[in-house]
Amino acid sequence: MPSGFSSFSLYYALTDALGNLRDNLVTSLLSALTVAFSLAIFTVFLVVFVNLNNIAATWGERTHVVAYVKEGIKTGPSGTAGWPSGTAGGPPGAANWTEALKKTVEATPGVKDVTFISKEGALAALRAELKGHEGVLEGVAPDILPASFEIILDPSYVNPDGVRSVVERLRAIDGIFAVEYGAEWVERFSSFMRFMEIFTFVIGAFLAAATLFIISNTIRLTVYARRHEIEVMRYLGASGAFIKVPFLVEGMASGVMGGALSLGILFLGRYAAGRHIPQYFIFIIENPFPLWKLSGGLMMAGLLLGGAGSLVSLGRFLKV
Amino acid sequence: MPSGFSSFSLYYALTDALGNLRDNLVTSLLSALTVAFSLAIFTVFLVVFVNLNNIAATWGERTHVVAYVKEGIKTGPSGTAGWPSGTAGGPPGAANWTEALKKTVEATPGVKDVTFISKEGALAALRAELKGHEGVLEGVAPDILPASFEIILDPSYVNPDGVRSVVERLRAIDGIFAVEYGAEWVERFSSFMRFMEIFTFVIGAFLAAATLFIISNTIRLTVYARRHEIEVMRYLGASGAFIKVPFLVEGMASGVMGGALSLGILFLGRYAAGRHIPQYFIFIIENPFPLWKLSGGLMMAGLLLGGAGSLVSLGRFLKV
Amino acid sequence: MIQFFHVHKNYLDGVPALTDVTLTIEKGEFVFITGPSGAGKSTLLNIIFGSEEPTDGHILIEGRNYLKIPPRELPALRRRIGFIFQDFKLINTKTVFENVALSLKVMGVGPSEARKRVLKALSYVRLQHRANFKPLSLSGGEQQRVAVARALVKEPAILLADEPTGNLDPDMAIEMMELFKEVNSRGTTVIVATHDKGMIEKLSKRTVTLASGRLLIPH
Amino acid sequence: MIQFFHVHKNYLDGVPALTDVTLTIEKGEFVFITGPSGAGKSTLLNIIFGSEEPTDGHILIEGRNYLKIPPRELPALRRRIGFIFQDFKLINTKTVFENVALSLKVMGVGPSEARKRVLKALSYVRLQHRANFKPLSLSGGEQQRVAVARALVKEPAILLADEPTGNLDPDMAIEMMELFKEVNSRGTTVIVATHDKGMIEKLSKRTVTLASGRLLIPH
Ligand SMILES: Nc1ncnc2c1ncn2[C@@H]1O[C@H](COP(=O)(O)OP(=O)(O)OP(=O)(O)O)[C@@H](O)[C@H]1O
Ligand SMILES: Nc1ncnc2c1ncn2[C@@H]1O[C@H](COP(=O)(O)OP(=O)(O)OP(=O)(O)O)[C@@H](O)[C@H]1O
Ligand SMILES: [Mg+2]
Ligand SMILES: [Mg+2]
Repeated sequence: MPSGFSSFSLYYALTDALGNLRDNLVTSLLSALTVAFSLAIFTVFLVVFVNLNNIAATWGERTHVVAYVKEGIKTGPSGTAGWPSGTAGGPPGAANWTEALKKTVEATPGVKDVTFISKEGALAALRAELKGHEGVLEGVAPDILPASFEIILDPSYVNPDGVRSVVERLRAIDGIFAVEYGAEWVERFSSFMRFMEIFTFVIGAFLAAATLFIISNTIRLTVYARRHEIEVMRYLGASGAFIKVPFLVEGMASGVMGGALSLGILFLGRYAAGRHIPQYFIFIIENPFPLWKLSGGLMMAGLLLGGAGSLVSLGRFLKV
Repeated sequence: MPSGFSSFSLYYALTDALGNLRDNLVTSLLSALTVAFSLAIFTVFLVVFVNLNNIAATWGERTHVVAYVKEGIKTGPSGTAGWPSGTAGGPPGAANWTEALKKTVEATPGVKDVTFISKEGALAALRAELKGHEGVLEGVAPDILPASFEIILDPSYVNPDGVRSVVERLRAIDGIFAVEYGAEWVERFSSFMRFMEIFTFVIGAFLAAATLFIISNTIRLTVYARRHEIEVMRYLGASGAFIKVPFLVEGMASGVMGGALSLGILFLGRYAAGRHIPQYFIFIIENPFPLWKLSGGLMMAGLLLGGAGSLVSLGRFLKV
Repeated sequence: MIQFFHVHKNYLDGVPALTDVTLTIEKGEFVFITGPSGAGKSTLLNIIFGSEEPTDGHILIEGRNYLKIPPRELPALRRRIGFIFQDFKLINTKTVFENVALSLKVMGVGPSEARKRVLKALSYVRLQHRANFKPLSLSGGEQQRVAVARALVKEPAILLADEPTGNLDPDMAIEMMELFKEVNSRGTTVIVATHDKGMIEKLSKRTVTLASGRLLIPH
Repeated sequence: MIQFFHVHKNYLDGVPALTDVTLTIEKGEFVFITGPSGAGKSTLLNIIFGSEEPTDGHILIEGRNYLKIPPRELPALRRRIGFIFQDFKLINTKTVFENVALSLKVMGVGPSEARKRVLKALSYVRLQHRANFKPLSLSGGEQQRVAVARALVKEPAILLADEPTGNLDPDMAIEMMELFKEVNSRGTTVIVATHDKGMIEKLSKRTVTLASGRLLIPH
């Protein structure tokens, strides 16, 4: 018989692992539950942060840039009455010119969406704002406010540099006389996004470290409780692999079990929370991942954590 | 010698506990670290949520209620020029009347702060809003907009019922002709606050359960690893207390140690995060508690968790 | 006085370890219990010690119905019994001194008196020089003698010894038996389970023989 | 052939357990090692087994320098040695059958052959009826016999037995010794550490006596 690891040994190691799992059912279950809770905490964090990141990303769409259209040039006979108020301002020729300008604006890199606000539209908006005191606007010329384009930026441009580059390009367009944007908002938003990234990373790393520590500590204690058994196996001439494999398999099995349990905990928690949290905010605990990815990921994480935890914990018992 | 628990026994139990702590230093340290990480996770959650709750509370101040002052009655000669624009509208008598009205508004339950906006002030605000197109307002009578009170509510009134009650009371005041408020905002804000409360509670309860579980499991494994020792003590005729006290003391000691360590982990984490998170958002991980409360709380939590964990874990080994 | 009336013991697995044992051991007696491996000697001692309950029968110890004693009184009772376990049952994380001292600590004996008594007990079993060793760095016979010291140090009313010389050389075994005789002469009831026929013959004390759980020579 | 040349062993605590031991045990020999408690018998066996290293001296086993064997080859070597430990070293969470089978599993013996051999070994030590018991529900002597079965089942090249009859009645002890003689007659080198003078006399085999770590009657 060679000193290596025969196929029978492997067979034994595997059946042993299952036997151990049965024998140490309580302990295995407890470490599985520890894995489950640790993974569940981690996942809750992940879910909340992914969701916050997602809304944060949609906030980017609020970054309006307003480009004002130059007065009098080719916008048709201004100051003359007769155009039906409420329709886009200007005769067909002017409309075509506006269309062309809109196309140019839309073609600017970083621009995602463009809405044209005519002079009449601008005035109507003001009138709405003065609700109850529309008197102020009596006799005011309908073209006293300029026409404009409201521009929504591509999310990737919602940062100080990106916005500035778009604004520069818009300013260079013939027919645009002024560009306004919320510089402060952009500044804040982009630093918030940076914060979210770092916060997620820091908290995530911290939780991962804590989880790994807790799991490997749990397994270390399990192994410690069975140090006598390990010693006996070594005395019987078992190779390192023969001793390690059952613990490894056991660790991985309770890790996978933990992953599956964490899924259960998460769904129970989601259900319980769903009954109390207003519908309006439920999105924050909504699972943003495909189910197979979530469950697969959790079980794989449990497997790796359990396996790695076993190997690390076994190290010190296998010397000499 | 009585069968009870003599003073010598107690002395022994305590010195034993310290001896055990020394003997099982590695295990004790590992459970202390487990406690530390669990408490640190919990505290990070708590801090972030307390801080979010705090800003959410300040958002409450944005819930403006605007009460418009009745036209023409006792506000002095309106429509006549000559009053210096920019000063609160009306002759001394009118000012006194406004002061009195303001006092009445301020005295309304739920009102925290009141700012008077004169007719001229309202017009100036509109003018500022129309920046670049002030022409619209040319020749407009300075009193075309009504004077008003901008009211900030007491935070405890920032919910649909609270706001409604304040609005009712304001409407009943003689001299107020209309009250406006952001009903939708109030609705959303109060449901957000409710969400925050429940979310904090649910996540907090979950984390507390997970922490308690992990700690009691760690201690259970520690006790399991020493079941032989416990058996021997019972065979020597040790009373339940004699056996329990050392474990209890040991559990509490490593719990307190864990509490202290978690403080270290938190400050290190705070320092590391502080170097990466933009200054603007640092508030979210800023410790909102007095230091003595935080450290005292963590150590007390460690003590209780360690003690409770030991007692629970010992239970099954002390039967018969 | 320890009295067994028709005591039966079947373990959970259905193994009958003791069958219809009726036996009286007087206060201050010295009794050997012998019989082949698996005869029920340890079971008998464990029942006297209260760590096993008989399946059937009655036991009186000093006139009290032993089986009716509430569990909370068991510790106090055990403090009056010294037990030399067949597998020693030493605590491997404590030193020899601490192991022996533990049985006095449990009784609430003060530190300085305990120290004196522990050192004396260790000198009786010739292990003063091993006081600060942990059990796993002792030879088998040394461990067994620590177990002897731990049982004797408390000056028990009853001494139960389960194969106390299995790991000792003949000279040391005789020395231990002399110790037991001395303890017995000071009033302690001594019950020794042993295979050592030479020892039994040498001491010529009353001997109870078990075979497959039955008393062979009842007294 | 096992050869010791001026072997010394001092434990970390400074206790000299073996002093200048020079000794040759031929392949296929049957040797008793005797001496008082703490003389160094177990230490000698542990050194042969490779679980303790000598402080000084040289050891040749089958001509190989034993102390130069790399640690990764130790398991293979141990699979050729059967060791009956003084404290049995059974795994309490496994049944008797599993405990005995483990030493075959480790060698990679197939399940069905292992089963046959385990049952045979258990019948040799008269424990077939305890195959599915866990060690803690066995009597002391029964546990010791499980340890004997576990060492014999692998048909070792070398059998080390440390006080293998300490918990056995004389008849059973003789039966075990007959087993050892039979194993020895099939070529196994047998080294038995024991206090049992009667046994040593009865078997009249070569006897090595240790006293305080020194050889008393060198051969
Ligand atoms: N791990 C150890 N650390 C320190 N000292 C030890 C250790 N193991 C044994 N000893 C000491 O070495 C000496 C020899 O021990 P050993 O176990 O070899 O004796 P032995 O002849 O087997 O005795 P016994 O018949 O009692 O089993 C003893 O004095 C013992 O205290
Ligand atoms: N906990 C237990 N569960 C099941 N059976 C047991 C248990 N303890 C002992 N037995 C069985 O009861 C019988 C008597 O055991 P006991 O330990 O009393 O024997 P003993 O006379 O002390 O033997 P030895 O001389 O070998 O120590 C044995 O057959 C043993 O297998
Ligand atoms: Mg017995
Ligand atoms: Mg020995």
